[in-house]
Amino acid sequence: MLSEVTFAGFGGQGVMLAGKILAHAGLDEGHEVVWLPSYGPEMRGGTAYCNVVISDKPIGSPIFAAPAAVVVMNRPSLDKFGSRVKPGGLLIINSSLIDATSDRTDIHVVRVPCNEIAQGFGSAKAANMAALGAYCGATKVVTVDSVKALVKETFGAKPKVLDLNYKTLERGWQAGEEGLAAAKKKIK
Amino acid sequence: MPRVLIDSVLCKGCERCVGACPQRILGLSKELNAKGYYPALVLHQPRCIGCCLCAITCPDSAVQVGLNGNQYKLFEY
Amino acid sequence: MELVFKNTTGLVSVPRHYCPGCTHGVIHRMVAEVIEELGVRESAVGISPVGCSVIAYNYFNCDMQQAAHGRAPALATGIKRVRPDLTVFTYQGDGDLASIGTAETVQAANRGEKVTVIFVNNAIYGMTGGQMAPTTMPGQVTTTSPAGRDVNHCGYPIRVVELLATLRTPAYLVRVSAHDEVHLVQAKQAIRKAFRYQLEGRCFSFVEVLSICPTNWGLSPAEASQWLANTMIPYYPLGEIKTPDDGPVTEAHHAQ
Amino acid sequence: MGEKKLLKGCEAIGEAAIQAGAKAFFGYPITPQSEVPEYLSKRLPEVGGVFLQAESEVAASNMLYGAAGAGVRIFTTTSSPGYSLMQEAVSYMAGSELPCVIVNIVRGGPGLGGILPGQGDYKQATRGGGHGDYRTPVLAPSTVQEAADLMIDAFDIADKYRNPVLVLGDGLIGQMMEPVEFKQRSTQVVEKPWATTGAKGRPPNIVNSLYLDAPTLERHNIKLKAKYDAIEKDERRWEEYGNTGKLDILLVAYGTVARVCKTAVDEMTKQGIRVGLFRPISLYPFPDAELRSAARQAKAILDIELSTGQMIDDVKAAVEGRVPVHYYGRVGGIVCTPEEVAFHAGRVIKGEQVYTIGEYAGLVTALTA
Repeated sequence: MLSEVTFAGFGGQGVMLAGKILAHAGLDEGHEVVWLPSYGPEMRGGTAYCNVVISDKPIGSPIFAAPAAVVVMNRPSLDKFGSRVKPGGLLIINSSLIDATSDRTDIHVVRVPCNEIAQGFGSAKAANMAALGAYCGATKVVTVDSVKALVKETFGAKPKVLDLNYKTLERGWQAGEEGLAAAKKKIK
Repeated sequence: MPRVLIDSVLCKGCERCVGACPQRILGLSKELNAKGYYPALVLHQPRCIGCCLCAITCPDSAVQVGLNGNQYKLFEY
Repeated sequence: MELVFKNTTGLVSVPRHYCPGCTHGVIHRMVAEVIEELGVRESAVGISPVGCSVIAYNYFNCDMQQAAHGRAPALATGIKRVRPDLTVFTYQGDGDLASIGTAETVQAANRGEKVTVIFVNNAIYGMTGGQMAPTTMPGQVTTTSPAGRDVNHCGYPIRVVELLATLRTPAYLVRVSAHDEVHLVQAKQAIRKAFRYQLEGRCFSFVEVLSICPTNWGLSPAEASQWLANTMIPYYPLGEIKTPDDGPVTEAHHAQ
Repeated sequence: MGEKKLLKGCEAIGEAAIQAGAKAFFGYPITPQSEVPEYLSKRLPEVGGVFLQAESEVAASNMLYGAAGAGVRIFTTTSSPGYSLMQEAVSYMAGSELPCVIVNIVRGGPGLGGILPGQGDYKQATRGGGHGDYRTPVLAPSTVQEAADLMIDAFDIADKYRNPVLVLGDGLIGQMMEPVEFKQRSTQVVEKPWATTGAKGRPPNIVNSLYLDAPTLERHNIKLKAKYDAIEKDERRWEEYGNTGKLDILLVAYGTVARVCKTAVDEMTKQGIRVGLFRPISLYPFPDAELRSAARQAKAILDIELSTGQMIDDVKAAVEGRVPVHYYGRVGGIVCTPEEVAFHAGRVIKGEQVYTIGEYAGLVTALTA
């Protein structure tokens, strides 16, 4: 098993946290993991991204020219990363903030309204959980229980926030699962 | 009786002690020491009052002061 | 016969390399006497600088470290922070402390390092052969200011004690002079106080000692003393500029 | 055995130093390693250690000198421009034979450069860096776990030889998170009778690098040389990955780039190419005999660096002209991808002469057009 994903968005959208939770979940399930952030000034307000690799074997490169999956949370991220997805790979687009889509036909494109899902449960701040859920739902790289355990670790102190994140995650998960199934049909 | 003891080997003949002595009892030797300096020496030992200013002002730790009997403490050093 | 003034055990009994009349030797001795009197020779660590007193480590009879030019306060910080039980002092000249090491001096003072700094100000670079120092007097001729220090070209001499006195943290800032026996008696008391404050755990004690350099000033020791009294003291006023607040020592600045 | 924790490289480095018995950290913030002082400012006081943010790297490194001289295990972390400022104290520590550990999380240069990963400090690190005839052992981790392990080793090496030891990472090592397990290990307790701890019941100790007498200084230099000889004999570390024996190509890389190369080796092996990777872990001492032996049956070597060709001189010296040495690198903070490495390795195998820095060839054409 080898899973590579880039989460990209602007600073404050929580892409770093989404990546960290994924990496933690991978570790908890006994895999090798790497979480690699973009760092420096761009983290504050500009585009921020992180790479997460989960594997059964020791991980070589944490950097990849063509990631198997990319989750983009804003338009600049789509422009930057959309074209890089490995053929046959997965592109998850936060349709709440991105009207455009990818015209690539060699990858699976899944549009998930992350902000709207989160907003529906109380706060658009949790959009990153919808994105994380969508990626995990589509790829099943980790189980929903592992992710939930870590969400609890992160937000456990605030029950209301925890509940919101759980629900957003679950809805995102479903959207990812269904979206990928639909995209696969489309490619056929 | 106080007594000024000058180590003529260490002395570099800078004359600071000569200038410091309130009794003007110090001077320089007419003979060079091994390092090529004219070392300080005591010219009138009996007039020494044991104030130690010669020793205090010596940069080369070449002066010590000895005493038989009582010393009048003139100042806090 | 009893010795009423005898050589201190704080110094190694070897001849020192200083020029005739140079007051480094006197200041060495006074610092060593204080170390002996306070009973801290076996817990003292001294730091020698770069300059005429670079090999002070051969003279002090306690553990010594030799520092890069200007960095003695940083070394002192390193030692005192990891071994607060040690009595740490630096011995630095004007080029070392007030030129290349200004940052280390000011910052160590401002952090309130519990160390004692002995600053020997003789208004010239001695070891390298009489070049201009940051403390060289206006109009003073040196090998790099052959027409005399031009304050329009390189500013006025730095008054380090006054500079440090703008800082809130340091405990004890004092300027004394080594040019004659009367002032030496005062200087000794200031050095003793500075070490005592360190032992009390007070933050940063600093003694500037005006000093003569007969060789590079081109004067006899007696003339040099006169020159210091007439030229330097009016510009570098003597006395305690900052003393510790009354009351118990607090751990306000840093806990150890 | 401890449990596996997901840690940033910077945090793992700081924690490993504490596990190794480091009692103090003197440092100055600089990207991309500021997470180390941030972590330690909280963590060191918890274990009774000393954390102090100095006014500059010059001061920080001289604080190390003082504290090391007082016999305490100390370290600092910095990044390229900061390490340049520390050269003064590193040279003095080498001269005074003081042990300490310095981590350089290398960024792009020269000058202020950039904050992204680089390996341009290779020569500075392996040749001493400051003035005078001295060397510092250099360990280059390629994973966060290895960074933690090598930190602990670095303290042991520093104490054993009474010499500064450098751990050379880059922004990737510092910033990435990986699982780390701190192994239970008995940290060597080394007696330091030379330290300035107060001259109680013994003659004074002097920590010093000044020798005004030429024959004495020559003897001191010879003593240091003997120490570096011992280091060169006993402290070589390297890893071989992938295929061995007859090789179409042998990759040579260190640090994070070596990981990229591992992925490239895996991919190329799948395509039936006989390829291996030689990864120096100690950059000084450079494992030259081991590289020579690994290269014996290789048709060519491709040296891969995030610098314009610094380690390549050591690689060439190691193989003594028996194998052609090619070079491919990226600079400015760009990290090459496995695909790039495989592509240029393929060119070498096809018999092309490869000596390329990133898009260098293309850029030069564009600029001169």
